[in-house]
Amino acid sequence: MLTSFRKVMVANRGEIAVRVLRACEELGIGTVAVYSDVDRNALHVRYADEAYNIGPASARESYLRIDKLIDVARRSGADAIHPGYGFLAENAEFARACQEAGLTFIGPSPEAIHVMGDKVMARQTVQAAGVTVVPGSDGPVSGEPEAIDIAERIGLPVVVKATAGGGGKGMRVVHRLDELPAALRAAANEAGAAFGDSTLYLEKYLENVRHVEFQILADRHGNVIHLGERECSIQRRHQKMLEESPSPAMDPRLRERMGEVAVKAAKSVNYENAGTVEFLLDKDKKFYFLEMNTRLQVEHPVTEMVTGIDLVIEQLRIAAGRRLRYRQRDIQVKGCAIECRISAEDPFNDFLPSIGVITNVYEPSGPGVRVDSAVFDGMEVTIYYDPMIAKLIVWGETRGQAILRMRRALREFKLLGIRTNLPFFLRLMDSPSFIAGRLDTAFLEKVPLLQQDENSVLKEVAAIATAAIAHRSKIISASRNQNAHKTDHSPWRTAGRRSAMREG
Amino acid sequence: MLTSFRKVMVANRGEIAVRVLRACEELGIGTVAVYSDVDRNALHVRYADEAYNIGPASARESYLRIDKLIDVARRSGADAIHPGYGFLAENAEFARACQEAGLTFIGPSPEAIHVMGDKVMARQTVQAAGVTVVPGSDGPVSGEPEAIDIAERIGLPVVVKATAGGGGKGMRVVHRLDELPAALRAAANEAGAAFGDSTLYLEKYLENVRHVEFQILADRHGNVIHLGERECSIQRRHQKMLEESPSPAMDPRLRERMGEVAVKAAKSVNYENAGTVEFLLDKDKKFYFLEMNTRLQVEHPVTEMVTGIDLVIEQLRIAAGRRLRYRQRDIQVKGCAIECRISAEDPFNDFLPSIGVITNVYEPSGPGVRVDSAVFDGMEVTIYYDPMIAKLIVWGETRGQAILRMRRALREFKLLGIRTNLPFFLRLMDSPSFIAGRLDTAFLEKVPLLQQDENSVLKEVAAIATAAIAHRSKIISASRNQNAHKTDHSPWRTAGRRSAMREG
Amino acid sequence: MKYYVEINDETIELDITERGDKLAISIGGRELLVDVREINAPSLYSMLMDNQSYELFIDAQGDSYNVLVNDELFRLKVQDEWARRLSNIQSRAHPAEGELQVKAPMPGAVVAVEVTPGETVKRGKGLVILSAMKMENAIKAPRDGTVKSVEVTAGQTVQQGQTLVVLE
Amino acid sequence: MKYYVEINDETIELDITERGDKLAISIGGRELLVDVREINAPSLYSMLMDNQSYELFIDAQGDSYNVLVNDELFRLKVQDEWARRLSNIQSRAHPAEGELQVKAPMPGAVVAVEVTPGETVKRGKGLVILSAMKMENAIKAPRDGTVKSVEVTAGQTVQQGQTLVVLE
Repeated sequence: MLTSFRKVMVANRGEIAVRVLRACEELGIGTVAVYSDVDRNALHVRYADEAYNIGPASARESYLRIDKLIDVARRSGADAIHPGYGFLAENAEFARACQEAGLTFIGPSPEAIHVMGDKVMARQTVQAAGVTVVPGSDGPVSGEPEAIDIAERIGLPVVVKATAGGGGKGMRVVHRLDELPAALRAAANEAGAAFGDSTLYLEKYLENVRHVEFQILADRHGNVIHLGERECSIQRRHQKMLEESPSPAMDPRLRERMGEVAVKAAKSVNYENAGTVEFLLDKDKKFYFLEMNTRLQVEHPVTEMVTGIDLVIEQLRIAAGRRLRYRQRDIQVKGCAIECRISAEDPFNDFLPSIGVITNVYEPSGPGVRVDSAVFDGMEVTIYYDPMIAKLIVWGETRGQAILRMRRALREFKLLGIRTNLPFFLRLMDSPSFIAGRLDTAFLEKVPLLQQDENSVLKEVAAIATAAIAHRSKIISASRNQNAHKTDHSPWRTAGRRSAMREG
Repeated sequence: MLTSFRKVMVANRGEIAVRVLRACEELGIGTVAVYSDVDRNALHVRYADEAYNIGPASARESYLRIDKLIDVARRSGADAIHPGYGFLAENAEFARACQEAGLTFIGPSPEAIHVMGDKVMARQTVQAAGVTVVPGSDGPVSGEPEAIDIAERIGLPVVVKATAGGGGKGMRVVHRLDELPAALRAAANEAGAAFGDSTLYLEKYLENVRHVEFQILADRHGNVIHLGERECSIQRRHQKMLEESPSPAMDPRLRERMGEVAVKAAKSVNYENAGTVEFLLDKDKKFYFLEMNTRLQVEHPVTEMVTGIDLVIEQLRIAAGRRLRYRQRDIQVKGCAIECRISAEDPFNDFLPSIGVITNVYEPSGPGVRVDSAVFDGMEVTIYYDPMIAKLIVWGETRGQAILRMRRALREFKLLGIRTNLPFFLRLMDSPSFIAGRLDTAFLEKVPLLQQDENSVLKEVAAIATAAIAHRSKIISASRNQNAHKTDHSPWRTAGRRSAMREG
Repeated sequence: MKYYVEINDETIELDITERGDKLAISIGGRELLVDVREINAPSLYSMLMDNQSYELFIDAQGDSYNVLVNDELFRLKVQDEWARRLSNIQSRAHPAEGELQVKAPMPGAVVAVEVTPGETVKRGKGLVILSAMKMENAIKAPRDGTVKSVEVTAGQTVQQGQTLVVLE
Repeated sequence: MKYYVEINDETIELDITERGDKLAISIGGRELLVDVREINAPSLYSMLMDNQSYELFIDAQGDSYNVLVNDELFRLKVQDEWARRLSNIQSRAHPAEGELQVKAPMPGAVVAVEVTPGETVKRGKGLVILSAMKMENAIKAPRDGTVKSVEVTAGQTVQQGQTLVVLE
């Protein structure tokens, strides 16, 4: 049995590729990156020991090409593949292809991925193991009449979901029965286009609930533990935007109960490696299994910050066949961690993606701050991949300190050249409901963060600064026309330097 | 009694000014920065709520001008001043001037600063309290004959030190008696020039010892605790370069004994606020008081990383009159933290300072990494201030993990435009003696890190890359001459983009 | 020199005088000493205004500016006295109405067209769904109007700035 | 095209051919496929050499380069065939010996002068102590020689590049 890998290939890009490469580097494991044509200069390419081109920008022709990935792994002599999240991370076929090529897939078995990836099969499997799921259809719904029957049985509102689903795609909330037929058609179309599978099922749409998920670690020797929970109720269009650990709604007894159920769900598919069991938690502390993600989550750092455990290092150890280093009683949650997903999206323009070159990056740091990012000066944000470009994570002794720290870190974070959702998070940190921890999955629909009154002091500051700049550039362009040959420096800097020299 | 400040002025610059501003920001305290003419664009100026010019670049005319600082504090309505480290941080006169102006000095009383600042008086005071000091003269040495007597009594080698000393200035190691007169003259001259006080004393020069210091927190109500130790044996010319916590030489019993003595030393001057008691520790676990630093240390972050306690926040609470939140038994050291002091110095050229504009900065981040820095793209490193521009701190579950993590963080850290000591630290992380924790204060004299054999693979890589670049720039300049009007972009980038487009 | 800043529906009048390497700015009867520096191109500025320190991101497009300070974005227009007089004359000559081309804010693929020519639309009505970066985004009507023409069809890829729909 | 890289006392011969947007480089009988990109001016480069990934800092001064890769610094010189032939001719005409001006590597204040004219010095002997950035730094003899003249005195401030001592 292996105790460690010699060389790991990372079948991903962006911050998660860098995150995995960092862990390998810290373990002294050799690294292989893959890149599409537009990613030649990307951080993960420069970070790895080796890097291989796998084709055009479009993910379908590069990062999703199982054949090319297996080929690179073979040519480079890698003995394992880490899939990151997204792309092929929850693709059972990819896990099986690795197995067949004699490569270790750093994740669970193809069977576990397959069962948990089919949301209906997952519900049936964990139910059989005694786990309570969100009320809904027992299996796929065959057509309109059956869907109407089920909706009447479980009660409105309901949510139509794709069995192959994920990321909010192929999902429709239905509040009135007469909306159901249209919702079924729309969801089926979307699911077909996104997953090549338009099978649907129904769940009761629970309101005033929190999204609370448990981090699982499981080794090959039957040891399964959980590392506490993450609260992920801050979502926009069913996409998580902010996560924290612990959940403000948690108490030790509830954590123990939910953790036990999460472990049970993982064991029902003989789970191995890191995984996440998602629940909806209502006000009465009743909780319902939603789904299991059979991979590293985007939001894994908040768990790392409160437990001190490096999840990627544990993934690598587990995949190499080693036993878990921790027992359940070793896991202690200390303080509070929060993560914001920083995206190239304009919060003042309906969160439209913002593309372009990031000319300068200033990442926050200092006590209790971590940034997982693949951004660098001169990086181009293209239309080809996910707009999330960095994750900002903070730790504080208390949730209050963590919020204040996040606020100061958000203020420090500067990305020049594109629009980002940083101002959105700044406002969220000032929201009394958020500060009080009164969260549910509809939080962002109910709390109008971006429509608050404008600050008259800042308005005046903006007016004064802009007038000053307009004035300066007029003066400068006038003097430039007179002295065009004298300098090719920015007159701004020259002005600053000159005055420093004079006064000094 | 106050429970918090309304507005704090930071009488400093660089990374420590930013560090203190961050803590104030996290407590919701208003902030005032001061800046010399060359620091107008500095990070601390932009970070604070308010910023005031205090004169020319030379510290004597700006950051050391007590009158100007008190004046800014009054004009801005600040109610407290944080001195950082260096500049006026251990100046009793400044602490007294604050008091007289009705401002809280965030640090100990002028009396404690005065006693601990006079190294002879400090030795006498802690000795009276039962603390063992490094063997040496009882008081200042009056002249050559007395010095020779003392050197013969305590035995060679000895070290001549300035009573007003600090930072390795006015310090000479003497191995033979006939070197003593010249050493006395040189040390007196240096001390006179540096501190305006040429009084000297003698200490035995202990060899094969570690520099181990204890972090103290003391409130106004008589509570004094320690937060464990830091090992600072990696020094060059008596300047610390790397610090870690815990010390590889420490065990719980020794920590308890040394901690108790450190608390005793602090109590001997009714110490209040954060301070550090420095010891020399020999191979037989005997330890000797060296001096007490009555301020925040450069290396305070390693203590923060292993205890989870934010020392600057505690300083602010203590100065506002609040009781310590922690008792000695609450303090737990978890894992291991290491700090490297990143300086604008060329390790391949005898650590000569390197000045110039830092065009691009890439600071490392990710799990367990913290950077305390005031560096930004476009920052100019001048001759006026300390060459230390950033501190890189990592945390690991074990010392081994921390070293591996430091190695990967050092590799990630890029500062374009100047030379830095980053390559020195990379080699240190590969040193078997360092990895084994076999440290003493002469480590860097004994381990020749920069004279190792060159790596023939890297040599070939350097040759190939440079030839390729020379080739490309020749091709480019040729085509530029032909097409001068067609583009003003960097042909490098254009080449990259073009090929991406073509292949994409 | 006098400047007029249009911000939302308000016009702020300022008077700027050079004062050494700083600027003295009169606004609403007060005088402020302002020290503005460009920290990094293209858009990061530091301003000390009577010693109050602000960082701002400012993007200019002609005399229009997007200004981000803390978590607030302002869209504003700066004109000096001369430019203002000129534009007052022009705006009387060319009243601001008529055709409006709604353009793609980024490159992407058209997922769906949600209006037809002749349809009257309210401000905020979705016109076209564009897909880019894994996300679908509704391109909305910036004002009330009638759809004069639809310039794209579902499935088509479009460049940034390409006209999608013309309103009138 | 042939290139000669002088690195320490060795000369490495390379042959470079354009291969699409990459370079085929022959060295010591092997051929490597090299893809070099400038990541950020002035000095950060990424090189993929037969898929091995390296980051390098490269500063050029004429045909001399300082190259930092990982923790190793190399000082090297690159010449193409033509430049090499030219410099071989020149170096035969002007043998490399004689006077050497030792210059200040940075601005600072002269704390002490440690040699006098006529004194013979070994390589590494401290000539002048310069103070800058709170630190004192010994400026050392870069080779054996005799002090011809001392151009500065203690207490004086000097500019970067100013001659401190002349050796012969």
